[in-house]
Amino acid sequence: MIPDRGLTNTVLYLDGVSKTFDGFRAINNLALTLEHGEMRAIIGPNGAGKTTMMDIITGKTKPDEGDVYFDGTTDLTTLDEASIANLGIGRKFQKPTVFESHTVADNIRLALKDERGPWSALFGARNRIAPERIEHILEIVRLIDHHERLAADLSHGQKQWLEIGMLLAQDPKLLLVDEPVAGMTDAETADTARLLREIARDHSVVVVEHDMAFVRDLDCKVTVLHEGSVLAEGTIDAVSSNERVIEVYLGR
Amino acid sequence: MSGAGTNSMGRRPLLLSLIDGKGWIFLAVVAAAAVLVPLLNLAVPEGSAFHVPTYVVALLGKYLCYALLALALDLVWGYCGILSLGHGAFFALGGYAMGMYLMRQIGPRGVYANPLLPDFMVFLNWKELPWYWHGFDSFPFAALMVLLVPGLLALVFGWLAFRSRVTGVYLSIMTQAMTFALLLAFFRNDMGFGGNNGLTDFKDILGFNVQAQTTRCALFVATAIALVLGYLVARYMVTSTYGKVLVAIRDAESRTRFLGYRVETYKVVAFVVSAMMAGVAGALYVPQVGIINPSEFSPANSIEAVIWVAVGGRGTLVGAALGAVLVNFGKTYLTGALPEIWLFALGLLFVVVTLFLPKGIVGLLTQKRQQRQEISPRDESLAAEAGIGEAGAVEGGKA
Amino acid sequence: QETIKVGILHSLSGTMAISETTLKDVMLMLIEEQNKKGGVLGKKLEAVVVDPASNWPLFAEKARELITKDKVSVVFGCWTSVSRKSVLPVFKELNSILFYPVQYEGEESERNVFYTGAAPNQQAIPAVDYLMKDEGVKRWVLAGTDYVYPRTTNKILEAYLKSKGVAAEDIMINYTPFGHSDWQTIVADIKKFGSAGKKTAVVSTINGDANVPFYKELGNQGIKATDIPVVAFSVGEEELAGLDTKPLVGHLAAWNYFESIKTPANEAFIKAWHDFTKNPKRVTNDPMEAHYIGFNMWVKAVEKAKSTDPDKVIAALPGTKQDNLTGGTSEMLANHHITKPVYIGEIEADGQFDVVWKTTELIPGAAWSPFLEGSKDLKADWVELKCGNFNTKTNKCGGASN
Amino acid sequence: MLNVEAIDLYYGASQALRGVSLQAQIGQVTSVLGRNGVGKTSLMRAIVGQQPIARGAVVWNGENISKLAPYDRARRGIAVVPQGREIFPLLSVKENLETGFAPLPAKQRFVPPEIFELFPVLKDMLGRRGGDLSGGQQQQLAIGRALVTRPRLLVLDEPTEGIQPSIIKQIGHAIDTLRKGGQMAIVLVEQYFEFARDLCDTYAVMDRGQVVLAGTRAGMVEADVRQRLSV
Amino acid sequence: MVRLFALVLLLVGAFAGRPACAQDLDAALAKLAGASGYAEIDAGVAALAATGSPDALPIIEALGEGRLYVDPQSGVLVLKTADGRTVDAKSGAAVSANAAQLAAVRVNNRVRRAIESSMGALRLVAKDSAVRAAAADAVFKARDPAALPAIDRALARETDAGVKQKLTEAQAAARLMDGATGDADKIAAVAVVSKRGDQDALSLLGAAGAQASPAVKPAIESATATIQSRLALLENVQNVWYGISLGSVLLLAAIGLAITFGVMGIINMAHGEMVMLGAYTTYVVQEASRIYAPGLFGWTLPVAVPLAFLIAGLVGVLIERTVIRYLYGRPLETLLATWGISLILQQAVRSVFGPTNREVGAPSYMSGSFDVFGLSITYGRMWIVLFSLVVFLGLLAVLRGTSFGLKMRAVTQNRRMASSMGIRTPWIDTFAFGLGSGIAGIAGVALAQIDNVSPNLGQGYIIDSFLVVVFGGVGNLWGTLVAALTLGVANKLLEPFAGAVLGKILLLIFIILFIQRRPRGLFAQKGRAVEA
Ligand SMILES: Nc1ncnc2c1ncn2[C@@H]1O[C@H](COP(=O)(O)OP(=O)(O)OP(=O)(O)O)[C@@H](O)[C@H]1O
Ligand SMILES: Nc1ncnc2c1ncn2[C@@H]1O[C@H](COP(=O)(O)OP(=O)(O)OP(=O)(O)O)[C@@H](O)[C@H]1O
Ligand SMILES: [Mg+2]
Ligand SMILES: [Mg+2]
Repeated sequence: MIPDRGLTNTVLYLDGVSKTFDGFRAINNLALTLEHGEMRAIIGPNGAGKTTMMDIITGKTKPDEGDVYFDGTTDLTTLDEASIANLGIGRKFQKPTVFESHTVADNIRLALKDERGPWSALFGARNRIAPERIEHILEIVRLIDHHERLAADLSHGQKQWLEIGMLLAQDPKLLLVDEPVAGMTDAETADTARLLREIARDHSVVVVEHDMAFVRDLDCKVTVLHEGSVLAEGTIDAVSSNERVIEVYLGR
Repeated sequence: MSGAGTNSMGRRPLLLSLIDGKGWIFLAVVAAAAVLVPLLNLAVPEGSAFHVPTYVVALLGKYLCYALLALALDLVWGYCGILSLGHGAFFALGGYAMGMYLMRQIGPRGVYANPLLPDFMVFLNWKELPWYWHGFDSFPFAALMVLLVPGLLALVFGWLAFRSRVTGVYLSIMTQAMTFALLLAFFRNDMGFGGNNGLTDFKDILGFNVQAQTTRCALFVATAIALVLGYLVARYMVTSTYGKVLVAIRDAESRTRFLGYRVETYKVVAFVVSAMMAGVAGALYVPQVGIINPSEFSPANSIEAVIWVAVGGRGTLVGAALGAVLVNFGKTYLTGALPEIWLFALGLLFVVVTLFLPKGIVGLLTQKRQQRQEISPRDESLAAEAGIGEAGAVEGGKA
Repeated sequence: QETIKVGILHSLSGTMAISETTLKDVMLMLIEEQNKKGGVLGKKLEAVVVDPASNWPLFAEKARELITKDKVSVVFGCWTSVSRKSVLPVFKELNSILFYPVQYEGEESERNVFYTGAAPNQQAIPAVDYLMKDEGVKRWVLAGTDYVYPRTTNKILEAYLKSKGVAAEDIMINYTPFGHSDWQTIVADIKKFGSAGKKTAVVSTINGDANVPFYKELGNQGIKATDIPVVAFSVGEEELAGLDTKPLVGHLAAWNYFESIKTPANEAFIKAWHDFTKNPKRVTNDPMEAHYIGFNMWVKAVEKAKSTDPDKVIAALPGTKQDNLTGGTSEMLANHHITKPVYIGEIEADGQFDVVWKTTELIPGAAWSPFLEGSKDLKADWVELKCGNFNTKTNKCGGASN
Repeated sequence: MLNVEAIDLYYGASQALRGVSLQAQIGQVTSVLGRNGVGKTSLMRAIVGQQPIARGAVVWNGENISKLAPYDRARRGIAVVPQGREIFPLLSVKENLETGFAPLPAKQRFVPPEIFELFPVLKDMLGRRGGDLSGGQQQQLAIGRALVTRPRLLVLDEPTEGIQPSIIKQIGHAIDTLRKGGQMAIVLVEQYFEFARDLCDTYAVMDRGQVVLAGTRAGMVEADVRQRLSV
Repeated sequence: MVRLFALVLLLVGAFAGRPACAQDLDAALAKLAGASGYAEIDAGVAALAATGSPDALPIIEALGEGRLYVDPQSGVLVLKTADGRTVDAKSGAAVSANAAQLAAVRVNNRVRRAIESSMGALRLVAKDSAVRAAAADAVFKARDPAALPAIDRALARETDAGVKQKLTEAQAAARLMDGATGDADKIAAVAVVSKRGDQDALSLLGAAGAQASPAVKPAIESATATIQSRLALLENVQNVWYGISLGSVLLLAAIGLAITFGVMGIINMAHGEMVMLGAYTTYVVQEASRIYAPGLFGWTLPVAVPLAFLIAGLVGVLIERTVIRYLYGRPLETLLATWGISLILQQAVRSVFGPTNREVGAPSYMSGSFDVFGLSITYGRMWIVLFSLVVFLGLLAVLRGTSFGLKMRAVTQNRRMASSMGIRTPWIDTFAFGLGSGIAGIAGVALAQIDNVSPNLGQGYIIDSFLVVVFGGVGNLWGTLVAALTLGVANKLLEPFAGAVLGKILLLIFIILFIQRRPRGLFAQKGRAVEA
């Protein structure tokens, strides 16, 4: 089914999406739309399907049914990971995954927005990337002192930062950020919120977090997922006073 | 604090950024050999202490061919994590292409004096030259085939396998199956490649007698040049961003995809280039050893090539070449000096190298920079790459 | 003291070690014995052993090493045809001498090589003759490993059988890969082929390791020699040592030598062998005898030439005679093959062969087979014609330029 | 009680811990705080034996266990919830829990029902492969798995990472209960300051591989600590 | 031969009638003793059999077994009894003869055939019904019309239903070849033979068809067609069985590797050598039995199995303790080290046992074959199939039913964490590697029955083993089973069309293509857990 005209203005459009793993419904008739330039926080109990939803958007998992459209027209379910990434969808994983035998700087270098083909990598512009761009990003994620270290030698939290840096370097239209502040101190969390708000000015962002203070800092619309579908949607205050949300997620 | 990325590429002249310290040493050694060996063979009289006997020239030529094969293997294994247990197949195919050219050069000088058919065909009552033998009388054509045939096989095989995301041990064993299938196929006399006996009794190459001292020296020099070129190509590839992507693929293949890289094309390019290098190595090998036969396809040969790389130091290029030369020298020496027990010595060597030189010989030389702990995360990622990550479960959760 | 060096080029590891190691040992024994007799030309002989490890290019490399580095006067070595083919150019280039002790497919005669094993006419054809006449065999299975020796032998045999009036449907040809180990289907096929009402026999050119599982399967499927006899050209005492021969009694082999043949020379040889190896159970076999003959011929030729110079020795070798171990005198022919008696033996329960038939005279080895299209006009003669492949039609020495 | 005495720890040539000392009493919670990369995890690894130490000693109940392998420490009652979960991906949830039986005598080889009360989701997913769980579920599994071994020293490295708020609260209660049981010493690494503060009896703040601030909860000056934690 | 057979049968008749004539026996013995050449020996056997003397049978038997000698001085036949005494062939009285001087009476296939058939006929009336059945079978195959009277007589006396059936078939065979039998009888005979329906029946009908009258011909033709279609069907079933038995060999070879490689992740190139050690253990056990206890030969395999497990397992433990344990977390390096170890083991075995094949024999229960519904199944193969299944199930039980299996998997998935859970990782590693090696050793015992026992034994299986494990899906034991059987059956179904060589090539190509569809083997693990 092709989404109607009114939706061409959405950057992300999910409707009726379901995904079953060995009989377990991880995503259940999920609908979600994201406007251009919007930031959205997604919360929900462990196992609600937040990460799975990102998997579906980025092509890692194919949904059993449902529509997933990018930019209103591009059907993401037919594309593979690389094509989706090249459309301008970037992702930070819940468990930090970086290139362990590359230096921190090279991790950023590989993520920088540019041609992705082997020819350009061999002969083209990719070999002439200005170091300033890398430095700039490392500055932001506070890894500038570590740029020569191998990513493998970073601590857990440092890897989180590096992954955020890689996402920035990619400069995608749509950022999917899975638990960016896990393992960060409160001060860093606040910084990260600021950073994301800044990015959200000219990008679309989806953030998944369990840290309510952080979500509050983000100051955006919040969607609560539960058992694979949307339980509630609205401002942080609205959802956090929702009885069901308190029951399944926030606790009393 | 000099800031990030000052050593990035493109700021320095190409060649300088291309070759590191051990690379220079390597190039110097190969170049010196390319000049000195023929000189000492041809110009110094036989009695002299400095004379290099012709058989040593042939031997060194063979080692260099192996070194090129090892280099090719290191490109895909060391940098892209493709543990090919079938690289011998590309080597052998290159060898056969050259062998076919050499066969055709024999012309009517075969034992049956048949101007068109090689001896083994006459011998098995073949009446005409099979179609795939046509064209091999021309050197340019044969040379093209030396690159094309292994390249094409690598392209088809790689495209299939990488597109389907066959990785780790699955890929390794499939490459082994490939070379094994080729081994069986080339053994078949009906295939028209001389069966088990293969191609042999060569006379001329480009009009020169293959056995002449000067030809041998020329072949040696050609091999040295090919090795240097192979090194430069490989080195260029791995130091460019392309090489960094390869390493990224090796470490975390799916993460690379999420960055928008088409992993399969990257892999196919590396695989094809590597196969072509192996093909060239095989092509140079054949006139120097004088025979090409299906046993070159045997899985054990390919495994041995992997071992050269491991002994020398995986992911270092120079190490691969060094490993190939050293192991083969060891083999030559031991099979002569300790013919009855050399396998003990060689086997022990492999065990000792793994235990005490985890990063190979080159690793030993550059070790002080990166002493590593018992289990560092990078080792685990190697495990994942070998497909061992998933190797753990005898029964899946739902079994 | 100056010595004469003798190169020994047999695989001591890898797949061929099974067969070749014994040949290395017998050469060491022969050299030791010769030295006891005072050596050759007043000099002691010195063996130089290398291991080409069943690796064909390594054979060439080691041959080169033996000749140029170790400066051996002669090399005794090789087993498989491909190893011989691999070293051939080296011997030609460096002008040295190779003694090749194993039965092979023929179709070759080189100036630098002396073939002391059987040519097809010294093994295959007599064996088929025997089966046809004595056992009344009418239907034939030609089973072999897929390589040149079986291919050629079977081509020759096929032509020969057809010339004897055997119909095409009475010949079944089957090839298997090296080291083939699962013989169920093929043995069943043979059984089926053999139950057509006509007396059937199998002519086996199955090589090396594949024989053991083949015979084990024969035994298991209950194919007895009285039903379908198998005559083999590559199964000798050494191979039988690895088998329980009781179910195989009566199957045949054709060779030019059997350990069981009782002659004083053979008994002395066997005794010397047991003493040398300090193992009274070590068996002797045909290629060992070939080395025995070859070695003694070389000694005689060197003494005749009064030099180890290859050219002189090569010239002196044709015509050299040497008593073989089974009674009879073999002679080196102008085509560098030798004359040999042919024996057919039946396998006995103790792993030996019982000779059931033998040629009345020694058969001269033929380099070129009259049954093959390409070679029937060729002739090898290194004495008169100085050519290994002289074409009697065109009166030219083919491929002489090298 | 656990006594970490002036330990140094290296990764290859780079030093991650410099003379770090720490105490943890039975029946108390000791919180370790610090920014990213200051050495908290390294300290935990030193305690449980996953990383060898170069100098100093780890003493547990009077015994110097510095040289013992991790499994021997586990047999002395030390359990760990590592950072990054480290569950066995291809073992089912049930099997993951059962790995904790190894150091136990035969009659204790069962999963204590309290674990399922704390993390009901584990009970529903016993047959699912650990690696298929969501991040937060894995974290719950990791905690449950450590509890199966009936530890007397529980080392928790950022146990709340990725867990939903309601369960974090429950984990807080659970830690409190365990402490009150008086059988167990608990070392807690946590970035979530309030959580750590509310639970701990004593605390230590680390910076650049050293302990820069330590004391009891009563004597804690929150502003000082917060300052150490910000950049 | 036919002539001889007739003679023998005449004599079978004679048994009932008149007493044997002692002079005939003497003459026959003299003939045999004086024979030169196989033709004369052949004739001697015939004469001996023709005497019909009860003394003839042991003499013929002795000849068949090579125990009959001529004393060259006296020209008297002597035979060696089973317990090694030398006795006069005729009287059975002990004689003192110089063993070295005795000349054996020689036999070749021709004589052997004569012996067989004469004994076959003599045994048609033997006491033991199994012997009679075998004799009847031999007579069926000989299809000699001259035997008809003897068959008829034997039939009349026969009480055993099975033997009777066989005799009826033998009678039918003889009748079909008999010119004197009427068409109606022949058609009835065709029916009997057609019922038998096997390869022998087909060849009999083929031979009979050539000389049949027009009246009988259609019956023969239709019977031939029936049998042929039945056999064609049977052939497919037979091929599947061959495939299963090949599959079981592959399974045995691979199953140890499924642990060391599949579970532990060690690219164990020395796996084949563990199989080889098992095979050599069998050899040593059998050799010991040959020397010390020939009577216990049948027990050598049951003894060899645990012993092979122990020896290969111990060697495995040794290897693990000295080499492999330093390589965990570096799986690729295990390839290098184990390759080295495999070279060392090969050479070690070559040094100790020599480079040539060693003899491993088949105890009686491992040799021969039996028929089920026309399917010919050899005992050896059947036991190997069963054995491989037992080993498989046993291993499955160990891995699933004991905590050891769980620990082993935990250790390979995350060594550091497993250790922190209190699992003694070094022990688990050592035992797991020992177990895998031990099982490889067990496989060696079975493989010694069908293959060479030589230093190269292991090399022949290593490639196939890896292929099986990978094709089935690394780490999945059921996958290994299914893969082994699939590959075995596919191979055997391809072989009749493509031949052994091409068949194998096609199979390899098939595997390569198949893996494209299932990049992680037949029983692939899927989902997040795998990528984690
Ligand atoms: N491959 C799979 N096989 C079986 N179950 C799966 C698989 N992948 C995900 N699941 C299940 O689907 C559900 C959704 O998982 P998902 O990772 O999307 O949750 P989440 O919302 O991201 O949770 P968290 O907040 O803990 O990260 C979980 O219950 C998980 O166990
Ligand atoms: N395996 C390793 N190899 C080399 N260096 C490492 C390794 N692990 C950690 N380091 C380094 O040691 C230092 C301390 O790391 P550690 O993991 O202990 O930090 P942490 O306090 O736990 O940080 P986080 O809050 O991010 O988890 C860091 O600088 C890190 O880069
Ligand atoms: Mg998640
Ligand atoms: Mg940490």
